[in-house]
Amino acid sequence: MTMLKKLYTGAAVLALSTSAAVAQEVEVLHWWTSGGEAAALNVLREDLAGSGIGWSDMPVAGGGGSDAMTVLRARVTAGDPPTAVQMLGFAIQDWAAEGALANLDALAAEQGWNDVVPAALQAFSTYEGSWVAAPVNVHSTNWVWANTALMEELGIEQPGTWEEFVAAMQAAQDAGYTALAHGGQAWQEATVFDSMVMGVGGPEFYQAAFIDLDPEALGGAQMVEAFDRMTTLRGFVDDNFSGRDWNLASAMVFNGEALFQIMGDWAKGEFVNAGQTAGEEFQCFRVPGTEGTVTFNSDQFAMFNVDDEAEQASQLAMATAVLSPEFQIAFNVVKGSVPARTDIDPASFDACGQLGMAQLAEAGESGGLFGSMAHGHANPPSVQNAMYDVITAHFNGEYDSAVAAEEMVAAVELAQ
Amino acid sequence: MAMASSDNAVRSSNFTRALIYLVLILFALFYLLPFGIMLVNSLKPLEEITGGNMIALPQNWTIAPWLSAWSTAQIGVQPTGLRPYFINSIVMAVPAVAISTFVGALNGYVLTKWHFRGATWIFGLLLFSCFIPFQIVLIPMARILGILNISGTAYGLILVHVVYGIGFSTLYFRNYYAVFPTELVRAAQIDGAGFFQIFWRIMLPSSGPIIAVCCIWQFTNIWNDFLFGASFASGGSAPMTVALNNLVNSSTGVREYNVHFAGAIMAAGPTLLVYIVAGRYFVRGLMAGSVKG
Amino acid sequence: MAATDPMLSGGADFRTRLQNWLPKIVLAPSLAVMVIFVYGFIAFTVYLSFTDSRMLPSYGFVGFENYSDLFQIRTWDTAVTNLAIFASLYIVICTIIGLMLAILLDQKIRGEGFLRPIFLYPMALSFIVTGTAWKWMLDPAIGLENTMHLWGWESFEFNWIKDGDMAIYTIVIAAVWQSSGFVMAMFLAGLRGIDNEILKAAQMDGASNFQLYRRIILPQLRPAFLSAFVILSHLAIKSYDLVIALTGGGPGNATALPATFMYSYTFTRNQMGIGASSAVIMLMTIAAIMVPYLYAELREKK
Amino acid sequence: MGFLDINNVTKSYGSVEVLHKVDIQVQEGEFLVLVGPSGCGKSTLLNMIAGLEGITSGEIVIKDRVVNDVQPSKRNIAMVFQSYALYPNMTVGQNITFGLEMQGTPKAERDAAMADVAKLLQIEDLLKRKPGQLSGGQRQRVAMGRALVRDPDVFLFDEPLSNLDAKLRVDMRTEIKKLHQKLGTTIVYVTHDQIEAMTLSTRIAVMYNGYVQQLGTPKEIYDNPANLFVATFMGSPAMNVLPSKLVEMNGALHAQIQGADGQDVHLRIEDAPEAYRAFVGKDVVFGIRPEAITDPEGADRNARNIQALSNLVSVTEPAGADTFVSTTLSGKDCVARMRADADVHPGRPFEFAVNMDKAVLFDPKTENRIA
Repeated sequence: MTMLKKLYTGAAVLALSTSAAVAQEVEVLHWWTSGGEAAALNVLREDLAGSGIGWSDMPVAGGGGSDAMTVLRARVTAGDPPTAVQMLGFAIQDWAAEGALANLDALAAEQGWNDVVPAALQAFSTYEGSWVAAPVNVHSTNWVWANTALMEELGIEQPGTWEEFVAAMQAAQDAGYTALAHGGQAWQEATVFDSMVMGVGGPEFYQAAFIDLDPEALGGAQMVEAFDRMTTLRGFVDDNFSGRDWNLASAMVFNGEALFQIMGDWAKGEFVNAGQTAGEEFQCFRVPGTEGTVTFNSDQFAMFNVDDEAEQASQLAMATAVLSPEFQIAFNVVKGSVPARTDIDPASFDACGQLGMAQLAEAGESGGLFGSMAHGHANPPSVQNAMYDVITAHFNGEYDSAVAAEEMVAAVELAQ
Repeated sequence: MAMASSDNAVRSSNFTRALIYLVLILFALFYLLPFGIMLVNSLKPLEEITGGNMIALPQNWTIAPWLSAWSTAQIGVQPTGLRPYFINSIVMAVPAVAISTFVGALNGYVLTKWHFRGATWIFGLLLFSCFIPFQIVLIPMARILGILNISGTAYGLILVHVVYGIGFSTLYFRNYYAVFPTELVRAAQIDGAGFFQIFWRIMLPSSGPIIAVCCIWQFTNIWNDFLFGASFASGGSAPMTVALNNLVNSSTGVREYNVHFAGAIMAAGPTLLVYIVAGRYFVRGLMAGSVKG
Repeated sequence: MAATDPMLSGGADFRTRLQNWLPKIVLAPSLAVMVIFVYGFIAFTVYLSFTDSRMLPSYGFVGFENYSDLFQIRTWDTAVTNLAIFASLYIVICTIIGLMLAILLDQKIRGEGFLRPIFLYPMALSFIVTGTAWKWMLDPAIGLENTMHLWGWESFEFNWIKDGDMAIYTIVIAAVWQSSGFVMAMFLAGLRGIDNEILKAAQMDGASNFQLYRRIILPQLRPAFLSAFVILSHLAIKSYDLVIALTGGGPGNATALPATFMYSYTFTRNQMGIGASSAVIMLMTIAAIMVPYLYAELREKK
Repeated sequence: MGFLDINNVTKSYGSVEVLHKVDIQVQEGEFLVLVGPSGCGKSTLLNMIAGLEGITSGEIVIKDRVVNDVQPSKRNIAMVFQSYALYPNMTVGQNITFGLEMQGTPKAERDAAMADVAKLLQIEDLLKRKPGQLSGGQRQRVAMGRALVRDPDVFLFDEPLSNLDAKLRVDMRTEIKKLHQKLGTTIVYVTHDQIEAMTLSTRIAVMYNGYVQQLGTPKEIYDNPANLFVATFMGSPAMNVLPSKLVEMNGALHAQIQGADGQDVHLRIEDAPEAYRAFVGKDVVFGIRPEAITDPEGADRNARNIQALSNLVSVTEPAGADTFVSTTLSGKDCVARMRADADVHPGRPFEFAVNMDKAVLFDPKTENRIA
């Protein structure tokens, strides 16, 4: 492995020494190509342009970033990595372990990142104690999005417990609505499952099952119960859910066809785009049972090793810009997520955003902030996808809950 | 070899003929359906799409989605539309098609007209390369492009497409030249023409149909490639398919289906054009060799 | 078939010898490129399949562990079964439709020049282009089912893409849509190449149209059948973007194919060793089909 | 030493030898025809002379120069191919001058040479056309023009007439012969058609199975075939070959054959060569050409030994100038060639006149002529 590392770095030096002759520029690999996201990213681009740094854009959309990661591997193997890459969770750790990422410690110390970024987030931004990535945002995934008008029509209060949640959905179904808008894609099912595991067993169980990968937790009674809850939810989903994109599920909620959607905070953008306002036409609340905890994922810009000094300088400039309050606000307001810094003034955010920020800070302090399994912040991709296989197979009726829990143990073992 | 041989001896009654036309038209509709949906919906405003029937004609015709997809849609951080990527694709596809076709022609010429011991084996080796799944070549290919120092450039992408195009282009030309009269080559040899003179003066001028087939095939494959384009082109030089994917597969935000469809048709434009314009040469070229196996 | 053979050498002058070597020199770069970029890479993949590679290639030897893991993964079973279903249906249906259209088009059809490109054009489009349209058509809520309902056929049901047991057949439909026109072109070319006198002779012999096709014409299309089979089987084994565009492998993993499996394990799941071992199995399958074909084809040519 | 020497040339593909020690010397101005059934090696030999195929062993010498390792274009030869091999993308004029162009002849000279040849072959008005627009005979002329324009030492023809219809073939045959007489060039001509071979050649090499069976003038080949193969291959209708026995009766040798009713028929042989002695009392093959069996009136006046043979006529085939009459001898169909007005009827016995001067005997074991 070290041999390989040297090879790659060697090639990188070679490649970069030829390309650095071009003006100062950052090449950014990302998958934020939708209108809002790209516009937000443009804030970053203009910021850098102000300091004379060019922006070479390299968007690769699709597969929730997996296509971009494939491209990244090709680029690194070619010895020509992009300067900065949008990354999630464990990918940062994996690349840092390969020795491919630059050390940002000096900048972090200068700007006091340690004090403003929550510790649970830092776990992903640092490798062996050194900063290697600049966090952009924190998405929390255990949200329920609800149609206010429908709740009023059905006489539903915000549910506080699992039972109330089920009762509310039952009411909606009885009234002929789709109770739960859901898109049948593996990652969406896993997103829901995150909250079920957290709701059933709380932080300890979540830690044991998803982070420590303890076989007893994975195959235990609580896991079976979490799967049972998935079965329950399956009963509230319409027939046509398979393969549906999440934003179409969101549309079902804001169009008044469906009552709830369990989805990360990026769903908010859809509601806002549809001209709705948080707290008025639609509501957000934590998935019942997971209050006080936040399962999150965080987009970060990892900086790749470069030897050219000018290039390093532009990396540092980019990292600075990413963590600047202006960009954190501009980006996160659009994206629906909350800033990666806890010292940002919430005034520019809407109701759900402010709620999210407060809860994030709270969970950060109480130890209730956990990386989301569904979004690659709890375990490595091999394990994560092995879990996907089981969860989605169970949700599609291939396993009953007990078998699913057993399969979970087997699949995780095979993937490790 | 000419189309005139369609003077088929098979006769049929009027009823059968009506039935034949019916079947053919039904299939034509089946083939046209997906494209029709794309076309119809690319000319509708977004509200009509989200509310209405997918194959209903637009109530308010609009070309705004087309304009947007071409020049203002958000592909990356800047609203450039597909236009710059269109040019990238052409810059990449034209040389790649030309080179792979030319190399295939030379190979086919050598393999059929200058047969030597082991030539059949070499052809077998070349041919098997058509069947390699491209996913497995990504990592080692990236490494080699890095060593050659053309990673992330159009040259790199052209090289990749040429390399994996040679198998098919050689197959086409070999089969075509296999039935090309060897006596012509012999006559030219006696006339004093050398290896390359025979190729330029005798073989190539008679290779029209198969050049058409090979170019159509290569152009379609190279233009439509996504995997290599995404992996081996850096942002600014990304081909059309990568840009289209970025347009269509963006993760959040309102899905502007009409713009997506307009962009998709644009991305498909050149290959469609090639098939429609050169399609008749396709059957002719296939007849002239490649299906004779 | 040899125009010359290389036995002219010995005392020949330099130019003559150069002429004799030229064909080999011309072929050499292609051969070198193939040896590196195809066979070298295949060897590399085979090697990786015996290593503990995860995110990037690594060279710790683990023997057959990846293979034994591979065969324990349920998705791999699904992928292989799916490929068997998909490939056989795809090849058979494409061949039947392609042959039928070719025969029908060969009946001196008015407007052939108009119909032919319509049958052929799907081959020009990638599924990145048509994926969304296909998803729409297959989706019961917006697609065919909904349209039929709007047109008053309330009981019409077409929801295969949502059904784990049926979804693979929707992949077949889309794949057939894309390639059957191409197969048609190959058969059409084959039909046009048949000597008309043979057909006239057969009619003199009193053969009915059906007999004419079954006994006289189809047997002569053997090369076209073979070419179609080879091209279709390689397309089937390489099918990737079609699945990604239509179902993303879902519902669940119901439409996974070996190509999507390999991509997922190699690039998404960071289990490059297992990905490589699945690639090796795929390559072996391809070789099992192709090598006998190539052998037979090339030996005949001598 | 000839003008074109083929000295002990063999050709092998791998371990298979397809030409065995071919040895032919061609004199300047000679018209040599290589004739034989397909697969006999005649085209391979021609290609070796042309330099299109390598020589496994032996030498080919043109004008005292060993050309084994000389490029086809440097051998100063020209070739006319069976399919004419006209370059489809060039006009007739370009086709004719392509060789000169390749040799770097200046344009003016090329045009002059082309004009001469076009005049000679009467194809002046075709020069601007493409080969696809020409008839078979015109293509044939162009192909010859392409060869002529180069003024080569040796012309090679590879079955040049086989793609023409019967009438054209005869016309072109005459034309080739005229050209040869006019220009006096050395020609090696491959054909499977023995009539072409007979009519055109000054010498014929009959080939079979990779061996030259016989090399000689048309008359030698026709009258004194070296073996059964040459005897039956050359001539149309073919020579009658009948199982027979050589017997001595009344102090003279006789060929004993069986008539249609199974009766023995004895045909006396005069001036028998010494070699016949060794075969007395043994089986031989009796060979007689159809034109040597006639009606008595039609028999050759100069013949010294005409034997009468009475036998049943099975079929008569009037062919205009001649009538072919079949009769069964030694259990085989035997064809006689008679005048058109011969009074012969199927199903009736007839008195045949056999010109024994023309009769030849073969050893049934070696199939060689006994001489």
